Amino acid sequence: MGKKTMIALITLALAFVIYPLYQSYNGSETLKDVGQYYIDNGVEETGAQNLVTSVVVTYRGLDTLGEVTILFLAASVISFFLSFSKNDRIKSRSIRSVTEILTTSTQVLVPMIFMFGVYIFVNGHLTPGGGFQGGAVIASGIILMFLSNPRFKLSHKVIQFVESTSGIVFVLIGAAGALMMDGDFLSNKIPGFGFGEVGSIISAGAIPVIYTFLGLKVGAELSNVLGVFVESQSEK
Amino acid sequence: MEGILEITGGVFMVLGAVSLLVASIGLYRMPDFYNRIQIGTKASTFGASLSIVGVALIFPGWIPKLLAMLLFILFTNPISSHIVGRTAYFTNVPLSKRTKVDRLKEMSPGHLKKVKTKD
Amino acid sequence: MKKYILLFITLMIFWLLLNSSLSLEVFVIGAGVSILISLMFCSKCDIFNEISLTPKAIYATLMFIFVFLGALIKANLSITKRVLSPSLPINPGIVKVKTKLTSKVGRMVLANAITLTPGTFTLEIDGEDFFIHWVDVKSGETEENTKEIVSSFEKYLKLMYG
Amino acid sequence: MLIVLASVLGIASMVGAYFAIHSKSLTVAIIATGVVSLISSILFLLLAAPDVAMTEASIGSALTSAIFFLTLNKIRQTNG
Repeated sequence: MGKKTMIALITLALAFVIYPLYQSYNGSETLKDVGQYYIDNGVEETGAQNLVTSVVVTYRGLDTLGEVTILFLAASVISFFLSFSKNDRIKSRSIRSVTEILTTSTQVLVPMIFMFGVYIFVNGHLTPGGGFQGGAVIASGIILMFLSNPRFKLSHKVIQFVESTSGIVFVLIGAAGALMMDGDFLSNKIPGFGFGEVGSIISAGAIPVIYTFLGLKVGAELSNVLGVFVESQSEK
Repeated sequence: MEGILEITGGVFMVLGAVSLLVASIGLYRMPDFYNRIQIGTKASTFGASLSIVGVALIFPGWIPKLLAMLLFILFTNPISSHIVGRTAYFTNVPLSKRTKVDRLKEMSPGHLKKVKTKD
Repeated sequence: MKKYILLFITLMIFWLLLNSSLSLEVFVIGAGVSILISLMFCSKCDIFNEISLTPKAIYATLMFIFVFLGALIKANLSITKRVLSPSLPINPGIVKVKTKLTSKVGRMVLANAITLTPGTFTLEIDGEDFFIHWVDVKSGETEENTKEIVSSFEKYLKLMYG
Repeated sequence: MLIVLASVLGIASMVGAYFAIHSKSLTVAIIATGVVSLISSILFLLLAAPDVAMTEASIGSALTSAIFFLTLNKIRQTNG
């Protein structure tokens, strides 16, 4: 029996096993208790128009802190391993000259892309999006800068400063919530942060502030990964 | 009044879709990479713009965001296709046999100067 | 100084379009972010110095937009005709044209406009020479092609950016 | 109507995944992975999850492809 026949037989067998499962599956019509709670009380309790954000930043804020930590660890490990190859790096490399259209348009496009990233994370509590998405958009602006200028180098000092400062501020805001709201770590109801009307840009308490720092942190980490990759390139 | 706006918007969106359809037929029929990229850029930009105009007529509240989208598409699409086409030419993607003239070949190779990055 | 202000205005317009709101908070936050971004990037945004905002330039901009939209529609009709006719009537080729524009923005806008209109597409820029892939080449002469492809846009771009 | 669109997109992403696995050239494979993430971001949008769709579009098709290309370049240099 050929390999292909075996594969076909295994696929058929799998289909026989899975089809009954698919047949008897019916999706849940009602939400689980937790989901229903978020929908009923989310807007009232957090003031955020975008329910996803209120879950990500407030109700499950601790998980978000974990996610950011994982991203930080990934970025650190990548830069750690790629720094091994730095020794055999050639001091200069030659690249085909960049087209004039790209260098000209980058001067307009990169600020616009950064603005768009900032828009996404500042409006995270109103429209879809938030810190992670905005950070990724900012990192894609950095790709454009690398493409348009072969001599471009990320300043590691700036990246590290932005990254660590925003991480610290994120935790500090969470701790402030814990101190002022009797034990609610990462609560968004902190006195001093604006609680405007639901749907306006200054609303939802600490959520926009947290998302801003989250966006800066994610953007800095992803840019750092890219920068380390580009720096480790060499052409012989 | 609202009905008229919605119908015009629908007409614009259908025109955009037709333009995208023509683009895909063109992608299939054209003989080489450079002609394909021609069709790709133009018709997709035009189709996307028409669809955006259609949406703007149906939902007037979204006009500012749609305007930003339209400007971004009109600005970035030609740049990306210029870069893709240029890279294709300099990595020796062949031109079709029907090509009449190639003035770029006459250029001295000196303009492809390489840039040294200092460390 | 001029370039900072122009980049700031561009970013601010973009921000207001995205937010589609004119409330005070949106305005203040946008202004703050725009100032920060313009300070961050304006060491390298010299192209904004080339933009002039005289009435003549604004008139030229409006005219350019009209000419460009007309050319865009014409381009798409002719391309549609070519694609759908059974014999596929194309004469592709790469031609050379010359431009008198010296400003970087003007050249970029010209290249983008060429890419978006009748069967033409900018392949390479080298000094004053533009190398253009054309679906319907009539001759290899630089002067004729310049007249046909470039001059209708160049007239207005010359006024806009010098 | 929606289910037809979703099925077409699903089939398209399966074709993309096939190319990503079986194509001879690694460049084509990387582009195919980018296409798969782009299509899945549209599918997320159809499933009413715009947040996830935005993340998928920017990270999956832009950043990951860029990093894959950089890695490919690096591998080619070391292997000559």
